[in-house]
Amino acid sequence: MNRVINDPDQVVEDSLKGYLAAHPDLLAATGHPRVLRCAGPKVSGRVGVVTGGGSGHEPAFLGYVGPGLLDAVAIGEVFASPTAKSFDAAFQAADGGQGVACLYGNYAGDNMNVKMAARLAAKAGVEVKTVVANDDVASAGPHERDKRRGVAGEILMWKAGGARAAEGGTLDEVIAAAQKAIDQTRSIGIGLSPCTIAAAGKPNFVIEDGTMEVGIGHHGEPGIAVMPTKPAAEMAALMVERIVEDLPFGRGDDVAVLVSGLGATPVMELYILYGHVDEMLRARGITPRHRFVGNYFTSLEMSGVSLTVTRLDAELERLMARPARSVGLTVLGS
Amino acid sequence: MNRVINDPDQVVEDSLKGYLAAHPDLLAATGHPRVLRCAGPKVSGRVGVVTGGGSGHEPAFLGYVGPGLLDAVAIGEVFASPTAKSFDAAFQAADGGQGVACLYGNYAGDNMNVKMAARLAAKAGVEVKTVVANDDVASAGPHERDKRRGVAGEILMWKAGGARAAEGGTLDEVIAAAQKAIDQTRSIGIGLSPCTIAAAGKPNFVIEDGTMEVGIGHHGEPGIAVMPTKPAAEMAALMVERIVEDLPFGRGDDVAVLVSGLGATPVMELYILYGHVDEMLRARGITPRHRFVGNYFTSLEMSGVSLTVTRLDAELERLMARPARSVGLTVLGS
Amino acid sequence: MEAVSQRAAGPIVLEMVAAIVREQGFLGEIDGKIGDGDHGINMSKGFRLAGDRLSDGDGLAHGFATLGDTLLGDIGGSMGPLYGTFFTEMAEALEGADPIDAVRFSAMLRAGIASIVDVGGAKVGDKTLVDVLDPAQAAFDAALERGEGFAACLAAMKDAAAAGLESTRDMVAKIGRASRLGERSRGTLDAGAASCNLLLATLADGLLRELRRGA
Amino acid sequence: MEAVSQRAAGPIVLEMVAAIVREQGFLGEIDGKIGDGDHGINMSKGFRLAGDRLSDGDGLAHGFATLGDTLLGDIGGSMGPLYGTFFTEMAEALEGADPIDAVRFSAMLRAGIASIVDVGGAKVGDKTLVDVLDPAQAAFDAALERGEGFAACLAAMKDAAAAGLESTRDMVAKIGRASRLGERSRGTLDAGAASCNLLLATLADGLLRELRRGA
Ligand SMILES: Nc1ncnc2c1ncn2[C@@H]1O[C@H](COP(=O)(O)OP(=O)(O)O)[C@@H](O)[C@H]1O
Ligand SMILES: Nc1ncnc2c1ncn2[C@@H]1O[C@H](COP(=O)(O)OP(=O)(O)O)[C@@H](O)[C@H]1O
Ligand SMILES: [Mg+2]
Ligand SMILES: [Mg+2]
Ligand SMILES: [Mg+2]
Ligand SMILES: [Mg+2]
Repeated sequence: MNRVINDPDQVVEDSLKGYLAAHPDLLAATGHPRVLRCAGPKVSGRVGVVTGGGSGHEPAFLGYVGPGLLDAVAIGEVFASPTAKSFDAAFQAADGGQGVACLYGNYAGDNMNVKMAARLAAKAGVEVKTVVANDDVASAGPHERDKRRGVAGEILMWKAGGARAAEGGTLDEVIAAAQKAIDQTRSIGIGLSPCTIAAAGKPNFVIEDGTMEVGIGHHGEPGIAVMPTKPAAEMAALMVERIVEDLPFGRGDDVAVLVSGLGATPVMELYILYGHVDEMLRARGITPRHRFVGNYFTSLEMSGVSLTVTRLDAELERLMARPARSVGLTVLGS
Repeated sequence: MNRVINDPDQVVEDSLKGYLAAHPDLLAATGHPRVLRCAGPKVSGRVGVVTGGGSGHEPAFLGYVGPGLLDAVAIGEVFASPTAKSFDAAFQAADGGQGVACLYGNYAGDNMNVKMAARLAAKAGVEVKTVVANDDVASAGPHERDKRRGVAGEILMWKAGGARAAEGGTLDEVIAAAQKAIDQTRSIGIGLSPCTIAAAGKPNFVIEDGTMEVGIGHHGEPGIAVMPTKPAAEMAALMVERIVEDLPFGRGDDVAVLVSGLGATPVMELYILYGHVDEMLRARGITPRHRFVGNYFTSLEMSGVSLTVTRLDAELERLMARPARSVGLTVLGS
Repeated sequence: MEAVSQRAAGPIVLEMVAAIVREQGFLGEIDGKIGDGDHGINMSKGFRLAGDRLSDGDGLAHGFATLGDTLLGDIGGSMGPLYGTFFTEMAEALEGADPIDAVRFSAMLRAGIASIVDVGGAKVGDKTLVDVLDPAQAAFDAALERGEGFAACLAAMKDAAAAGLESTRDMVAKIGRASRLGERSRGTLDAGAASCNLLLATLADGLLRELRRGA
Repeated sequence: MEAVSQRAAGPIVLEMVAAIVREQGFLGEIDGKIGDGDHGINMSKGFRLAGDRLSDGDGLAHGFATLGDTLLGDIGGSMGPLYGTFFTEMAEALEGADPIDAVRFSAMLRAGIASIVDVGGAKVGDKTLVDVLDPAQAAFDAALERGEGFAACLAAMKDAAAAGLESTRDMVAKIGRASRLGERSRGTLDAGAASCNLLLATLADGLLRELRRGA
């Protein structure tokens, strides 16, 4: 392990200092050291949108705080859920009197901490409703969708929810938009090398060189198959097939597509994969209307890729196109 | 080596397909397979801005093509200069009758190919003037600045030149702005692990785990010192010192700061470094007015960071603030 | 009627902290067999922090409230909310009860367990700390119903907790990290059950001592 | 007056391609000692491509133009522009000259060398292909000035090129990749000089053969 850190137990604190110094136009500190909110005036007269999760996935989660996206974020240790009090503080920071939509990923710790935090917030008079992302098709079968993990599809859920909140939607409308976005979203990842939590000092899982782990989770959770590494075109075919069959997407569908690197994959390779994905989707009559390629949701320095596809109806198309500004994602108004 | 590729000799072709499919709003093909231009109408009535360089540095170079930035780019093999004809074709693609500014980095191959290409273009009636980036302080002493390599500082040179061209500046004015930008820019990198060109199949240099190569080049060129890996705060001190002494920056200066990962460094660590850099600059009375932290100029999956600082006068400040849109860098109008 | 004052019971919280810190290695070790090996670290980090925030003379309710608050505020992951709500709810159930008798203790335990089940959704047999808590509560209440005294109820609870822990050895994990192993999770104690047994035993031992001292 | 027709000289370009492809391994090997070992690959990739684009009956000027064009169009790095401009300029200098005599050959060589120096900026003694080209040109011109025939001039050039290559062995590289090694670059032939000597020797041998055949 050879890294740009100080004390391995302080990586989250240290990086938050850098975030605040680098982006004072987007991010502001709160009374809670593990909660950041959108810079500028406090949310008022509209629904607040919040997420939270473990660190090490940057730009997720805090990189999606900004106008038209998230209002506040709860920040956990590397790969560990934020505390219940952090979520609660994020709710308070994002509350503008119209309630808070907490849009987060399906992990045991996050589920429990959000639940606890919602109770604490309710006692303080803040109404919180939740949407739990479960876009990772590899993490459980189609009949156990409630067991599936949330992965990079969360970004499109945040985009939909954030845009609906910016439009002035009610809490129920924001929740409905985010829920629809994630219901229409499927993701799958392929891992090519493990990553190391600095505080642990060594990888906590193994991927042999020359093999790929299909369906790997964002913390290295085992996937559905380990096989010899395939050419990019075959990786794309495998991923597209699994995703398209799961929803199922069909001829005439408009979609948003997001290809994310897991941290150490050369950017040019993400585009190699995207080229194949685009071609394969179009061959099925599916049209990528919004396209995102880059390191949008990472796992430290893991190498590999994830593919996310969201089916768009008129409302989701409108919400995707709405302007938004953040470290990780900027959409210009048209 | 475990990668998302097909034929290792086709990685450039394959990734360009993906770029064109993903960003039809920003990038368009030209008659030359290794030249892309800015989507939309051809440059007309203003100076065209061009760069070019080897692949593997994405989002550089092609990721900075877009309104307010570059008009066309010549694309080489991985870590190899584009051909003279590619540069020439890029000049033709960017020419709108007012001449072309070619803003590129100081590498032997690029120097020669640009020179040849400028001759070819002159024969076709296109006037080309050049600025050669030499921001890497570690690549030669202060009295041999013409031997220094161009690294991530090129991005700020492109921003200045692209903005000046968008303002309607003459070729000499665009060249002057870009030249000033790079003259006021200093960079230095630290390497923590090597990278592998897919066609070669194994790393062509070595960095021992637990050691860092200070002053490493963007292709793994040897730096000025190999030493045990230091904490992030000491890395920052080392880099800031070297840069500030070289220009020299002083109390009251406004600067743009860019921290770029080399490919495999976790994003949170780039922010750890930025936090220290910001603090150290401010302690010297130097104010970061524009701040960029991310994977802006990479070297495949090399791990490590580079720091770039540009001193801003009123003109450069204005040019940095002008709107621009591209895959790698978007600046919103204010 | 057997009872222990808040104040006399207060120091037991520090004994629980000490027990967790002492057994950190053991807890980590059994979590390592079918989990990710961090249960000892997670628990001792939270308990140590809470211990630092307690002072001499704090009563049991205050101690539990501090524990709950610290776990919820400083420990992410699953242990924070599970044990956090457990102690928070038990503290609330003890509010205004001084001294604490067997009836109150039973109500307290019931509130704590209910909130763990509510937050975590685990059932008996899932190979979690619920497999310690549920039989412990049942044994305590059965003794109480039989008309036994506080001390006897506590002794019954302690035995049932230990048996509950042992029962997890043959279970297949149905929830949490270990559930991914399926059949392979059989044959090992559950880490959360082990920490829970340790906490209940330490609590019972402390109260038994105070009951004896008060008698 | 000794001269060779464009058409008769044309096939020599293919012989130069064959020579580079044949010596690819050797060129790579010496580049590997003080450079990055790709000189053989770079050269044979470009020359092979150019060879594919030539057909029977193409004259020497056309052959050189194709070589120059291919190197400039398909080979990045340094070899593309250096050898590319070399052959392009030589092709232009041969334009309209049929047959080619010693005076024209000298002018051709001068144009080619001038453009390499212009593009690359290397001087004699820098340990590059200029250390082959410069003495080769000087020997050719000296022979011409002494009033010797085309064949004798070519023979003088060939010997000087070989000596020029050998002279690079003791030089310290001042330019290009190998210059970073400083003193350590001494003791090895220069790769570019080796390919350049090979090209000049093949060209001289081909022209000598045609001169003999024409005589
Ligand atoms: N939903 C749940 N309800 C009750 N207990 C649970 C639940 N999930 C996990 N546990 C308990 O948590 C223990 C593991 O705790 P710990 O190792 O600290 O957390 P993690 O599993 O996140 O690493 C398990 O042994 C189990 O007893
Ligand atoms: N500026 C220059 N002028 C003339 N020749 C040069 C120059 N730079 C390099 N060379 C020649 O190029 C040769 C190396 O070529 P090659 O290995 O193909 O390219 P690279 O150095 O980019 O790997 C050297 O041996 C030297 O003869
Ligand atoms: Mg854990
Ligand atoms: Mg654990
Ligand atoms: Mg070489
Ligand atoms: Mg080379």
